[in-house]
Amino acid sequence: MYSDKVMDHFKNPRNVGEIENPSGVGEVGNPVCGDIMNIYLKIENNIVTDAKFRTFGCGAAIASSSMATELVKGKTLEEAWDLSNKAVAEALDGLPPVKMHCSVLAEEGIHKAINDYRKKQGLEPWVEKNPHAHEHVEGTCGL
Amino acid sequence: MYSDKVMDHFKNPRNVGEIENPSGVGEVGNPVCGDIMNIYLKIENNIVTDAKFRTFGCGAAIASSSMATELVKGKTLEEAWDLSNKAVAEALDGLPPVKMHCSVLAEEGIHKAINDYRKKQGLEPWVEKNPHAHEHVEGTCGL
Amino acid sequence: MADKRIIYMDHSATTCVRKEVLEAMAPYHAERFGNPSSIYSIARESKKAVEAARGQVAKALGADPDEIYFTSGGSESDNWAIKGVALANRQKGNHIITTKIEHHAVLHTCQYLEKEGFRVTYLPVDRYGLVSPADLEKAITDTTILISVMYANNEIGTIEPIAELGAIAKKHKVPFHTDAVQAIGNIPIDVKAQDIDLLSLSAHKFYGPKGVGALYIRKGLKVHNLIHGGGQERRRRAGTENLAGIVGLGKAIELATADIEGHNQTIRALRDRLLKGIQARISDTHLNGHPEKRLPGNINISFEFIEGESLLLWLDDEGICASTGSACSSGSLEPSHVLMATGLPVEISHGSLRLTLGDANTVADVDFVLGVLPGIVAKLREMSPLYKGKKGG
Amino acid sequence: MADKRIIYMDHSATTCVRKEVLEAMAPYHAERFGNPSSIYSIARESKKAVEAARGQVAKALGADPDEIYFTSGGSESDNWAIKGVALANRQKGNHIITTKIEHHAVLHTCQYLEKEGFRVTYLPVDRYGLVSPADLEKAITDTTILISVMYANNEIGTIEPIAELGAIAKKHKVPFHTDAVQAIGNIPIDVKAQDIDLLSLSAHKFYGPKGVGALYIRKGLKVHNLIHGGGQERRRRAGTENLAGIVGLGKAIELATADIEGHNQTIRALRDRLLKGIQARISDTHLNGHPEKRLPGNINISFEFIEGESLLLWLDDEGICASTGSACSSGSLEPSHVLMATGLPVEISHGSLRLTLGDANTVADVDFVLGVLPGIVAKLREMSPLYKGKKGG
Ligand SMILES: Cc1ncc(COP(=O)(O)O)c(C=O)c1O
Ligand SMILES: Cc1ncc(COP(=O)(O)O)c(C=O)c1O
Repeated sequence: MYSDKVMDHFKNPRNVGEIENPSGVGEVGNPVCGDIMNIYLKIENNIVTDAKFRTFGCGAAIASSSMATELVKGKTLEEAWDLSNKAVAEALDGLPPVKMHCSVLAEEGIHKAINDYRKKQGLEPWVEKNPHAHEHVEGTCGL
Repeated sequence: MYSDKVMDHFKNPRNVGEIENPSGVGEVGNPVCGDIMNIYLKIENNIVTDAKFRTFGCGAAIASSSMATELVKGKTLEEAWDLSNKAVAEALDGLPPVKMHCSVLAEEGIHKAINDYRKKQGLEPWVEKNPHAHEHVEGTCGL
Repeated sequence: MADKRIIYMDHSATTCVRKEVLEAMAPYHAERFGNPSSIYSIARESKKAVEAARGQVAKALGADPDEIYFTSGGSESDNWAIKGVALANRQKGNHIITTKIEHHAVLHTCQYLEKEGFRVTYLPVDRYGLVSPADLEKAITDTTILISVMYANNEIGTIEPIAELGAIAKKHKVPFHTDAVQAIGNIPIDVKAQDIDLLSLSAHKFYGPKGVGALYIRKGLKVHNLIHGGGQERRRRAGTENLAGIVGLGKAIELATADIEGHNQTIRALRDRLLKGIQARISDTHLNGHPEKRLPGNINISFEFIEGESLLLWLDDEGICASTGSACSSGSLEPSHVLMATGLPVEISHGSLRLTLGDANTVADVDFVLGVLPGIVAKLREMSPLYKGKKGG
Repeated sequence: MADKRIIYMDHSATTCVRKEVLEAMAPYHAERFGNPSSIYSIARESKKAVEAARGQVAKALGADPDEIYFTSGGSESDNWAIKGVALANRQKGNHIITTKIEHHAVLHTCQYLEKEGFRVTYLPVDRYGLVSPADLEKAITDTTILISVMYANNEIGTIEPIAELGAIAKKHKVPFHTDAVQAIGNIPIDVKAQDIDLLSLSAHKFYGPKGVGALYIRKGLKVHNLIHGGGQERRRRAGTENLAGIVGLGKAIELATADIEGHNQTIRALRDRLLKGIQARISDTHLNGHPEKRLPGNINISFEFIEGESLLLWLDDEGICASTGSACSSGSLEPSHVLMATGLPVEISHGSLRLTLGDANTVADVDFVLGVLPGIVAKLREMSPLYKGKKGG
């Protein structure tokens, strides 16, 4: 069902935990849907210097959190913002169609964390380019 | 499907053939139904002294003809008339429900042969006691 | 009796499971038995095995794997195809076209739908059992929602002009189903080239296990489910998969379609030897079905003046397994509707014998049958008042 | 990985085929393969084998053999029972009563019938999953034509008061169907004493093969056919019989019902050891289902703050096969409708784990699971923002 990459990130999730005094936090998902992700970012000089997560969810949710936090580390904020759910899924060698919403959740978590940081900085939050994309993803809970 | 007795009478049918100058002949059945029986009786002093048959039909039809002709031999005409299809079937250790009509055909063949004889003798034909009994037998062709 | 040689010539009724097929199935009973819907590793192996079999079936038909749905056999496939399309298209119309010579799985399903308010046209066939494409085209109306014509007939072996019929159905945009239960392994099938929208098959007709079959449904076709429930078969056919059976079906269809032409040449040669031998040795016979357009292993021949069941019983006594279109054999009241549709007189239809040859039959089998059959026919004719009548009159 | 020990605790999903069953089936693939409808000797042996299996099933249920019809499994049996009774009784009424916790084979069939103009009442259950006989009686109206309540639930193991429900159905002269797929071998069944009119079962839940089941239909009951066609199963279920499968079903049910009490004691002891062990070692759990009225091998327990699929993946990594009521595992969008019906909060239902023990499980298996499960739960909780929240808050 899952690729080896997904299983690796599920079984050995990178970046589990919290960052003390994070620059930005993104909380997404809903326990009713069976998925919650909390993404913590440390941002220094417009660079994501650290990223951590806590996730309640299935194998794909955990692997997506792990991969997404890996991918944003070392990136500029703009690059991190542009990380799409597809890029997360591809980095995991694909996700089953019904699990694509997990990668969407990871994208949203990163976005929320970035905008949380921007707000704290007194900056305008960035606007989702494609805010409804995930509504069309098969397997979304709908809540 | 068939009892050993049926198979024995099917494979080694008794009394196949015709009687020269028979006392009575009974022709029953219909090729469209897949069953025709011709029963030939020799009757002397009110006793069935010989009985033969020719049959076009299934295993049960052939076995019923064989058994019925066996059973009437040596009987008085009254006894022969009283031979029921059930008696034929029982003597064969039973017939499958859908094949009971074959034993009915044998009973009818004997009856027709007896009445053929009685008519030739200028006697009133006997009346079937239960002429419609076989209509209720499962598997009757209906023609 | 126990060590008596059995000569099996009833391959259209069912076949034995071929050794390679049994071997393929073996691990899926007690070892790799996981439910394909579960997520742990042994279950994922089950899922893979089901998908591999789906690929094998798809390849044999020229279909995509996701157009193949596993069922419990030919009858379920036929019921699903016909009721499924009919019920899903009620708002478009209520007219179904099929033929007089379909298997009961199609005919009785259509008769059931007639009681439910559908109108069914049963196309006639010619004396050889062929459906006429012109008749089909004439029968199509604005309310026609389904056409179902079998690929090859199970009794008389006649092969229908499916590609032609399919093209007509396509032209009129009516979904086209074919019951290909007897065709698999005997006729090369390409559902796309032949414009087939739904196709039924059953594993036990080509050396696979009994109780498993498949329905091909062209992508995008609207079909109601027949068996509702769990999400198996992409939510179109519920029920825990018959895992070993499906694996067996996959292997069997792969083997059956690997060299259809080679298989046919061998079987046809045997069949022709048997048929010519019978015709040379026995008088007053009628070959039923088409002289050329017929399944390679099929002989259906009527012997006048005798009845089929008693013929079968004698053949059985010799170890020969065969079948008949006589009503008497089945406990049904009417002789074969297929023979009737070809115009064969009823009384002659009672004397029909079907011998269907398969991969294990040999020249020795054929010659054995040729050795005993004439004597049996003669014996029964001797006993028959009809024969007597003819010879006498 | 290849030689890793597998601990199978998903017996409610499916079981392996027991050795004696496989042995019973073996001759019917390639040797005694005759079509039971044919008349020659090898086919008559097939027919006998089918009838022997019918007798075995009948005996296990307290039914007459001619009240047993073989099908392709539990889903087909459920579909047949429900659609068959509903469609045969349309002139009497259009109301069906079932429950909220039925298997999808019942629920989705009922939902389909709703689209076809039937009205369905879905009875609620209490927090343990029990249906109330009083609720049933209240729901019955003049137009009620069918009641269908499962014997034992496949997820939470709750055993329903079938005899009581059956008596109410009988009093109101409404046909009573029960899906006994999970009950066979775990609960003594007597269809006459329990006033059951139709009963579904499936061989692969009691160490028989997948893809074969049966429907008991009380004599005289009006039921439309689901699969029309040939005259098999006394003209009520068409299709060449799944010969080997039916033989396997017969053997399996005979073995499964030979000593139900003994079987239950063994399984229950193992189950209770596992359940108590889990409850002693892991905090914040909820046992789903009834504390006593439950299947002997069933544990369904929710672990707060974690999600079931990731739990299963970790268990699989340890060779443990289990299942969950979390939506995430199945690709469906909603968590178990059964857990929902018992009133369990959605977020907790996501953390449910079903372990269903079977005849091959041992104390060592139980202790192995007890050894690894707490660590897995702890690891997932550590990662969970919900757990963090709770501990923090
Ligand atoms: C209670 C219940 N009913 C019906 C079914 C369906 O049976 P099958 O999968 O054999 O069709 C199952 C199992 O899948 C079940 O547990
Ligand atoms: C042409 C045809 N269609 C359908 C069927 C039904 O297949 P099954 O018996 O596998 O249900 C058969 C054989 O029995 C057949 O020959």
